[in-house]
Order: sequence, then structure tokens, then C-alpha cells
Amino acid sequence: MKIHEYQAKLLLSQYGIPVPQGRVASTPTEAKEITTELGGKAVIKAQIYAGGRGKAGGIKVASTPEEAERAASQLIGTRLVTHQTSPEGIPVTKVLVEEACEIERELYLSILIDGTARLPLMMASEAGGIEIEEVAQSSPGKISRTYIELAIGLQAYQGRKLAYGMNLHGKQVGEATRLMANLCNLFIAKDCSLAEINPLAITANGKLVALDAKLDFDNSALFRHKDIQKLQDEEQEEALEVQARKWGINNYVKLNGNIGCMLNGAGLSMAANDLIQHCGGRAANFLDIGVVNNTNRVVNSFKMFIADPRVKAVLVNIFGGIARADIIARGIVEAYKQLDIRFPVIIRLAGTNVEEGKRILAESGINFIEAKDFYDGAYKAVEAARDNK
Amino acid sequence: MKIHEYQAKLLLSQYGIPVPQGRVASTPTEAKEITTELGGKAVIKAQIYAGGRGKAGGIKVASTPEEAERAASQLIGTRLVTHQTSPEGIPVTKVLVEEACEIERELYLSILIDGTARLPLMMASEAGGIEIEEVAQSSPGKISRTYIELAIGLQAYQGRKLAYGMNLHGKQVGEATRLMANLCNLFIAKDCSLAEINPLAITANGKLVALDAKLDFDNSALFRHKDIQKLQDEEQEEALEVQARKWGINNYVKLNGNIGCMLNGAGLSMAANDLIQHCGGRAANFLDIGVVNNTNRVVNSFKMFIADPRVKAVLVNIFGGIARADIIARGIVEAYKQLDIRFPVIIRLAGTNVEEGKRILAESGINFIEAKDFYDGAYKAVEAARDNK
Amino acid sequence: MSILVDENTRLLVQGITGNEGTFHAQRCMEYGTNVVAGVTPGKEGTQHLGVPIFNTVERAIAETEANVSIIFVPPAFAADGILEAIDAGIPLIICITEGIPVLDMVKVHSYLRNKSTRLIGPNSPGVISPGKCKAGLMLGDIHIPGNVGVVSRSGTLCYEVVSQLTKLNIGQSTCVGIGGDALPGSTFIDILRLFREDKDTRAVVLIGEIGSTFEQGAAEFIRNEMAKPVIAFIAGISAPPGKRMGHAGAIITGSAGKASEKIKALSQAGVTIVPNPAEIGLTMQKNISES
Amino acid sequence: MSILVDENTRLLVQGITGNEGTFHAQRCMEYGTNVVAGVTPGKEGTQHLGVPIFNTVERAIAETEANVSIIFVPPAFAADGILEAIDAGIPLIICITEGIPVLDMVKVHSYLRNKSTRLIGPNSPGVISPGKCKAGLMLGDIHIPGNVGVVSRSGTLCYEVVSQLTKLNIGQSTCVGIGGDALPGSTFIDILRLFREDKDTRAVVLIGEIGSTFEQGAAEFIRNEMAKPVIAFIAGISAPPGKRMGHAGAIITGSAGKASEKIKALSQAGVTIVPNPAEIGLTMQKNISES
Repeated sequence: MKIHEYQAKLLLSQYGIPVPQGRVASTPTEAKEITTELGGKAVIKAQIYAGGRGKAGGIKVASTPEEAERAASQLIGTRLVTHQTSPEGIPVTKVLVEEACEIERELYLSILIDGTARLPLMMASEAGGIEIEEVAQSSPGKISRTYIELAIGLQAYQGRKLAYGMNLHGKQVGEATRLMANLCNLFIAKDCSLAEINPLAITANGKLVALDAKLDFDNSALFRHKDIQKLQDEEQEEALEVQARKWGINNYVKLNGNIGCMLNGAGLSMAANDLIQHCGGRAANFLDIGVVNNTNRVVNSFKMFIADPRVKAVLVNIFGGIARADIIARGIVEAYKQLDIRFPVIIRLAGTNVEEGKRILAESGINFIEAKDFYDGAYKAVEAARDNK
Repeated sequence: MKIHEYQAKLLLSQYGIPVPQGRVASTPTEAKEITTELGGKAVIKAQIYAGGRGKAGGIKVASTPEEAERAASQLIGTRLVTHQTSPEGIPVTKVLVEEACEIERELYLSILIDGTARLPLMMASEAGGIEIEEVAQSSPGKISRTYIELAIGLQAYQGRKLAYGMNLHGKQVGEATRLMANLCNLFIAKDCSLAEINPLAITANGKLVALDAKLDFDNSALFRHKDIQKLQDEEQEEALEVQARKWGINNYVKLNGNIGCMLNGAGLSMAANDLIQHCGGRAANFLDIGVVNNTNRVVNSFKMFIADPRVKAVLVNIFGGIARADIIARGIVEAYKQLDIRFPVIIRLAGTNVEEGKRILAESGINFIEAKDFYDGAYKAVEAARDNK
Repeated sequence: MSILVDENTRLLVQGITGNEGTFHAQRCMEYGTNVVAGVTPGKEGTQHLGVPIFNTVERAIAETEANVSIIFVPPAFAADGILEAIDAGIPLIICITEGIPVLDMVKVHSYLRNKSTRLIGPNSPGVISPGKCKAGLMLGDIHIPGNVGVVSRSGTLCYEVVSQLTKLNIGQSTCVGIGGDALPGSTFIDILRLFREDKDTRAVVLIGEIGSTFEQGAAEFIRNEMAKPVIAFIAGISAPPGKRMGHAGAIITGSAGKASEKIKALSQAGVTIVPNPAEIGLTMQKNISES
Repeated sequence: MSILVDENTRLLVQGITGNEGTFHAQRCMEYGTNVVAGVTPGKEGTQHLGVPIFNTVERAIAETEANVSIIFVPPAFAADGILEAIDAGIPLIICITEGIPVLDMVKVHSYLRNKSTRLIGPNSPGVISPGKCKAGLMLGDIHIPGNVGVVSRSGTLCYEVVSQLTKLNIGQSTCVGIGGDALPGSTFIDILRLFREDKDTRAVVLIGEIGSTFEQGAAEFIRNEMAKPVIAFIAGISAPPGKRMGHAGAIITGSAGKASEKIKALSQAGVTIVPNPAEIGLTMQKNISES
């Protein structure tokens, strides 16, 4: 789960990490007031769930409160398109109004989980302010790494190593070491999947400050962080994906095609999408129905397909394991009863309780296309979508 | 470092562990007032740095506020002698006035560091209320143990294992598991060397409550716990030992003999005491002078010997390593200058800068007995003490 | 032979009294798996599905000599369940639970490092050695005994592949779902090493997907240490970069996580790549008849 | 031969610029020890006592090939220093620092478990192989080369014993102070095992004290795995029960911590017990002349 920069900075600040002075504003007037509080000058930063704001015009410098008001009014209410967003962009509803710091150097600091070592990994670089992937490619020697062992936590010597790696000296070494320890505490206490400060700036007076910050959270751990859950801003996400979640479908991703997919298991779902592409079509979505205990989620999946005007045909391909073919079948019948389904539906069922599932479908009298296997399902779905244009 | 029961219970309570209602009282009147607040009945417990209070009359039950006042007045201002104290006992200056809980069962729970596994060890038993050493001897099967691995902390399954070991059932299992996790947090957060709840009571309404509690702290870690340092009650300790600490002598233990000892290193100090005993004498103290950078601590050691009226002779046996023989010698000379030394002093110096040390002593003109080796020193000290009676 | 589970498996089910635990324990028993015990704290002394229930894994092993534990404990408590099983010294744990917090799994791995226990999963569909033992969610009757080993990150895709093999009368020695999580207990390499040593396994199907670098690790191992033929399918070639596809293991992180990179690495290691997921069975048939 | 340190030792001093670090590093150099580097964060690029100073242990090893680190870092930071040295992969650490918090040492031991580094101390007086290398606080000139190994929990008592041996012209192969703390990095067993393998060591003096059960562990090892003669002195026979005597290792915990119990265990393992600490040298002399 993502959160906004201003929310990330509040969390950093709670964990003792210095951030620039400032507050979030929802209106140009507020932005003006905050700028006045800050002494008349400010940086106005569009709050969106995507990077690349600077180049896209999402960050503006104001040297008077009026300029700040104008800048905020140019951002709030618009949609910002960056190289990380879809072509439609993401709506800006809030801006962060911050003091303009005088910066000497820009560093990089982050923590994420390393899948190979199976430990949190802290990375630091003297080359901050740009995307770390570029640094990793162009000058990998500029990135220092250290693993965080749970038994000992982040030790001071590790902090020093990274601080020296960032080319820090004197008091800044201890300051950076404490900052790293704090970031580590935050990462672990809040079950982050990514904690990134980029740039970590050295100001003109030699202090370290988190000039930009990104915190992502482990969705599987949100159940124990009600405070973080509350931060979610659904306006920033794909409307269809938000809707899917509300209907209990947690693994839904909007894609670019026209074939609605209801599948089970991430691997089979991806493979089905691959197969659709192989057959010359494109999936409208990735939808892993997960473990179904009742028919609701199946019905809701069909609601999703109806809500998506691009959908010309639907492929249901379920290989029952935890999911049971009979419940899926019952759900499809229920969906046909409750909803006005106008697109062709291709169904392939296999696995747990498949005989019962097939019987239910056959006896229901609903109008569907049966597929005899994996390939047949994808092939027929592509054909049906083409014919339904 | 030890603290009082009432202080331990405040800490437990801060860490979410249930303790009986109550407060500490320094006067009988206060005890009466608290008893009134508690509803008219209370248990009055003498606060001393030693166990065995119950059998020694240090715990009294009062069924009216007046009885509480009387009980408190019988305890405050007296010295309590238990099987764990010296024959002179320990002064009682405070009593803990607590609600009288109705108890169904008494359990045992503790954490300490296991030297062999090099990990904190949590122990639990259904046989609480008595000394755990007795349980360990008579029915070791009644003690359940689990190690606390730093990488994972105390896990719920470990708590359940101990809870089942204490013969708990139903909701009490989860309650006990949470209590154990809290005790573990306290132990680690405050650098305890021992955290013991004995008895951990099950009240008549089935709740768990820490009826008595003992917390000891790692002296080496006190530098990072100013809050704990403040709790130290020097009235509870041997006056000579408190005095030694004030004079910068941290490793001083009062013993029963009449030969004052100034030694360096715990092992050599113990061996010297052993040797004195072997020669037919008894040391008045154990005194490891530690690392001496200047003469102060040596002078202060002689002040200790003068403050102890039992001392009939003094043995100085220093084998220089970190400690330097020259500084020790200078210190002795200084002590002779500043103080009125009336007992014979036997000196054996060896190790780092010994030649310089011997020269300083020889040139000082002070009156001392030189010992040529370890045995000679102990032998002459025993002889001198005998002659000085 | 076969790997991990067989006729000597004595299965313990952690979380047996829950809905999923009950449903799948019963299916395993119907398949012929020797389910010997269940663990549900607080229910010691009772029976469920005809097997004794214990409060702790330690007690269950002491009383029943269980040697494999399958875990159906809900995600918030699953890591504790895995740690309990490790601590009790069981040689093999198969964790079915999906959605365990990543930092909980970091703890598990830190604890597992010095231990001899093998962990499959979490988010694993389980393990089956057809005709001998089923310890997982898979439908028993799509499997037939034979000489092809199957190892997969995905559960349902594994079923699909097995059903393709079985339709062509190609039996399986053992099918292992290593699970789709970011921090699996066992990776492809661990399972390939077992298949290499297993006399009954003549060829292996490896089913990978986008995200992580486990397939690259497998490629390295196959090139250097594996003589048996391996065919592979990598799911997610059509996935757009940077989109989450179902579970953490499927985030595309850097170019190594792309399907194309994985296919390249495996192909260079001599692995036969199947581009069409509907033709995995056919490819294996061709492979076997050629060798 | 000798154990732990010798003419090939390249000594790194952590905390070299502090008072104690400076004083003792200089004494070690005067003895002939090859001190190659010092570590003091923030002072990289400078020299101290003629050796280069580095910010980190990693850098010091990379630049100077140091293979032993001796630690004089103050107690609050010493565990971090030990962990840094372990992480840098140095084979031997000798930690002199006294008064490290016990829970810090629990961390160190948890981290050390999977590592190949050997830790001596904390609260160790150091290690000397007379005539070859001194890495510790002991006075070099009370030692002479020879064939008796000395291992002691106490520093000063160890000096006392060595001076008794040297006066009788009994030389030492290596003298090891394992330190008086409750959680030492190496125990008697670890050092006895090294002495067993060392050709130059013909007999061993073991100096124990009250508290812990390290002496019982040593007794077990000697009975089962040690053919060389061992003589032992246990300090604290006159100590009253339950009194703290100087450091944590000397708390009497249960009857196993008592001097009498330790003497009993060692004696039953065939160890010659010296009751009088002034006669350890004489006892060894007798022991050697008899064998």
C-alpha cells in the first residue's frame, strides 16, 4: 500500500527523522496561509501516488504567499501525468507546502526486503536526487549496502559504514547513523515494504533532512496497522481496482484488452493472460478470485465485468484446489439471475468438485460457451471478443 | 542493582502486567489512609532488599484502617531480620499497602540470562509461592523453560507452552501469554538481570495478578537507564559498601574478618582471601581496586579501612596489568600523608611498573611491611592482625 | 522413490479444526495419506476427523511420531505456527497459509538458518507423491504415479500442467508447490537438488513466473549440477511492467524479474522452454520420447 | 607452535587512540607484536603510534591484512565494535573491555553463532605466546617461552600463576585469559581443545573461580577428550554464598557455582587440584618432573 509524501514525512518525523517544515493544503488559500507561516517562501508539491513530479511540473517554487496560492491553484483539481502514471494521469487534490531549504548535497537512503538474503537491506548512496536504478546501472560502486539482522538490529558500525559510503564527515556521521536507526525502527514497526528517502539532503548549515520520502507498506501486515490503513487515498488508484477491493476481490489489476478474466491463482491467471495474448487477444484485467467460500465474490466479479465498458467477452478458467468448482458454478448461475449479462461467457472448470460444478451449469439453463481445456477456453474467448465488436 | 517490590510493581504495571491495587506508605498514617481508599482492608508489606519477609513477620494483614496503621507502625522504623539478611537485619522505612486478593492458585514466572545458552531464559511453574530452588530440587518436572531468541522475540507458542505447563486453561492461556510477552519486553527494555513474579496468582475470579515481584538490573547497563538508577535505596545496603561506591570503589564486599584487603582483579582478590583463610586469618572485605589512573582511589581505599573498626591489619597485593604498580605506590604514600594510619600495612607489588613502585615506597620513608611474594603477603598479614589484637 | 512425502509420511495438521484445515485434511486422508495428529491450542484431548488433537506441536510429535507438518493456520498466526514446528524439530513443514506478513517470514528465516527443518511455502499448494501421499490442496485424481517431477511457484498452474501430463499418461514422481511468496522456505534449487538425487525422477517440469530471481538461480544450478532434462514455462510474459499481479512474488523488480530474462537464463542453461502454457504436457511427451 | 597468537599475528587495535588503547598497544609493540592498524571512527588517514588509523574494521583489514583484533572500546560501544569485527570476517577477536551490558553480549553471541570468528573475552586480559606475540595487558617480561599452557578466567591471578611458573623456570606455550564475564566468547573447553592440538603444549594450568558452570564443562571435556595433564586452582573457596565478588561471573548461582563443586568435578576428571594459590607453580613443577 502506498501513501502520500506528506503522510510519509509525518511518520518519519514521529520516528525522529528531520523533515522540512511545512503542512499539507487542500485549497490555494490554505497554501497561501502556510506559506505566510513559513516566512513568505515555499515549495509547493503536488501529492500523488507516483514519482516523476518534478519534470511533470508538479513541484513549484513560490517566493511570496500569493505565488504559492497561484501555484496551488494550478495543481489542485488537475490530473498530473508523469512517466510513472497512465496517460490519463492521477488527480491532485492536495499539495504539500514546505519551507524552501538551501541544499548542499543530495544523498540517497532506503530500506527494502532482500528476497535472496531474506533480510531487510539498507542502501545508501552519495548520488541522491535521481532514480537509484540509474545509479545502480551507471556507478554501482556508489551504492553501499548493509543487511539488518533481526537479532542485533541496525548497529552503529553499519550506520557509520553507510555514512562514510555517502562521503559524510565529522558530526554528520553520528547524525546519519541515528537517522538510519530511526528509519530502521519505522520500517520494522510499521511493516514497510519500502522506506526511501531520496533525496536525503545536506542543508547549507550542514544538517541532514529528508527532502522527499516514499513509504510503501506490506499489504499482508496491514491488519495490525489500523493507523496506516486509514491513510489510504483511493482517489489515487484505478477506479476499477478500488471497486474490486470493495467487492472483496483483492487481486484485480486493470489491463489494456477487452476480455474479462475470472481465474484462480496468480500463476494460472498470468498464464491465461499469456495464452490469450498467444491466441491474438488481450485481457481486460487480471483477476485472481482467490479462495471462495460462497457465491458472492463470483457474482461481484461479474459486476466488475459489467462495470468495465471495454469487456466484450468473459473467460472463466478455474482449476479447483482451495477454490471449489461447484461454488464457482453456483456463483455464475447466481450472477446470471441477478445481473443483465450481455457478453459471451466462456467457462472452463477443472479440479475440486468439478463434476458437481458442471452439473450445476448444465442444469441451470444459462447461456454459456463450454471450453474443454485451458487452450480451448482462451481460444474461444479471443474468438468471441472479436465477434462481439 | 536491586529495587523495592513497590517499585518493581510500578514498572510491571507500566508494561501492562496486572498488579494488586495499592501504594507505598512512609508513615502509619499514610498506611491508614491508603487502606481506607482500598475499602478498609489491606495487606501491609515491609519494603526491604531481601526475601523471606513473610516468615519474619514483615507481611501483615489488616481488616480495618486502624489495624493497618498499627501494622505499619510495627514495621516502619524497625530492622527486619530474615534468613536472607545479615543478623542485624535491614531497616524498614516504607511499607506497601495493597488490596487483599482472594487467591485460587500460586504460580511462578521468571526471566534471567542463561550463561550456557547465552540467551534469556523464561521459566514458569505451577508451583509458585515458594522458593523456586526448592521446586527445582524436589520436582524439576514442574518447571517449564523456554529460551528467548533475539531474532524472533518471545513467540506466542512459547507462551502457550509455558501456560499449559502451569496448568492453565481457556482464556487464562492467552492472558498468561500476553503477560509473558510484556515481562519479556520489560526485561529487555530495562536490561534486567532477573525479573521474577512469585507468586503469580490466579485470583478467585480467574484473573492473573503479580502478587510479589522482584526485578534486578544489570549494573553494567545502568548508564543507559537513568530512571532505574534513581530507584536505588542506599539505606538497604551495607553502609560500608555504599561508602565504598561513593569513593569510587565499585567492587567492595564486606566480609567477616579483620584483615583489610586492597587487591586488583576479581580472581586474584578472591585467591588472596582464600590464601588468608588458608593461613588461618579472615579478610574483612573483598576489594578489587580495578583500573586506577590516579592515586585517589588508593587513598579512598585506606579511608575505607579506617572507617571499618574491625580492621587490624591491611594487605595490599597488586599484580599490575591495567593497574600500574607505580600509581598504587604513589597512592599509598599519599594515604600515609593524608590519613592517620595506625594498623600495620603489608605490601606486595608486582607487574607493570613494579620497579618504579618499589622505589617510590622505599624512598617515601613510610612504615610498611614488604612482602616478597603472594604467600608471604597473606602470611604476614595474618600474623600482623593477630599481633595487633 | 519420490521426494519429501511418501508412504512413510506421518502427517500432522496445524490448524486442523478450521474450515480449510478440516476440508483438506479430509481430502488428504481420502487419498490415503496417513494423517496422525492435529494441533489446535486449547483442544487437546479431543478428536477431529478421527485423529487426536494436541495443544502443541511438541506434544503431537511426542505422542504420534509425526514427521511432516502441514499448516493451515490463519496468516496473523502462521509464522508462530511455523516457528513452533521448527522448534519442535519436525523435519518437514509445508505451509499452505497465504498472506503472511513479510517481516514475519524474515523472522522465520532468521530462526530457520541453523536448523535442519525444511520449509515448503508459505502460500504453497502442497506436495504430492502420486499413489503414496498427498499433503496439499491439489486434487488427488488428476495425478498418476510416474517419473516426471514437477516444481512450481503457482498452485493452480501446477494443477493445469499435471492434468496435461496425466492426460498424456505421463506420471509424476512428486509435484511440489514452492509457493508464490517473496520469501519462500524452499526455492527451485532446493527441490531440483532433491529431484536430482531421486531415482524415480527422470525429467522435471519447472513452472516459474515473473518477479524475483529464483528462476535465474535454478538456471545456474541446472547448468552446473543437474544432468536430468528440465522443461520450463514462465508465466507473465504478457504482464505489463510494474503492475502487481496477485502476490508479492509477482512484482517485476528490475529487469531480472521479467519473464524474458528468466527465459533467457533457463534457455542458456539447456532448459527446454515452452512458450505456450497449453503445450507443457506435449513438450514433455516429445522430450521423453526423444531421450 | 602455540595457540591463537604467534609470529604471524597481524594485530589490529580497535580503540587505539584512547588512553588504554594507546598505553597497551605501545607495550605490545615493545614486546615485538606486529601491530598493523588501528580503528577509530573519524580518524582515517592519520597515524597513531606509527600505524595507520581507519574508520572501519573492514577498511583496516582490506588495507593491512590484519588477522587478529584487540578491542579497547569503552563498554557502551564495545559490543558494536565486536559485531563490526565479526562482520568484517576477522578470524580472532580479543576483547579487553570490561563492563559490557549482558544483553549486548547476548546480541553478540546470537550473531556469532553462524560465524567462523573466535571471540576471547570480553573482560579478558588478553593472550600471550611468550617470545612470539603479546596481545593483551599482561606484563611481557614475567613470561618465558615453554611448554605449559595457561588458561584463566581472571587476569591478575593468571599473572600471579605465570610469575610462579617463570620463577621455577617453567616456560609457557600460550597464556589465555578468557575473561571473567558471565557470557565469555570462549570457554575453558574451547581453549583446552586448542591446547590439546598444540604440539608445544605438554601440560595445562586451568585457573577457575566461583560462579557459572564453565569448570564443570572443562571437567567433562578433560575426562573424555584430553590426555595432557591439567592442574587447576579454583578461586573463591573462602567466599560466602550469595555475595557478589567483583564481577558477574562470580555470583554464586546454585550449588554448581560453588568452589567445592567445581573442585569435585575437576578432581573426578583426573585434574590435579592445587588448594593453595601460592603453590600452583610448585605443583606444576612436581607434575612435570613426575611425568
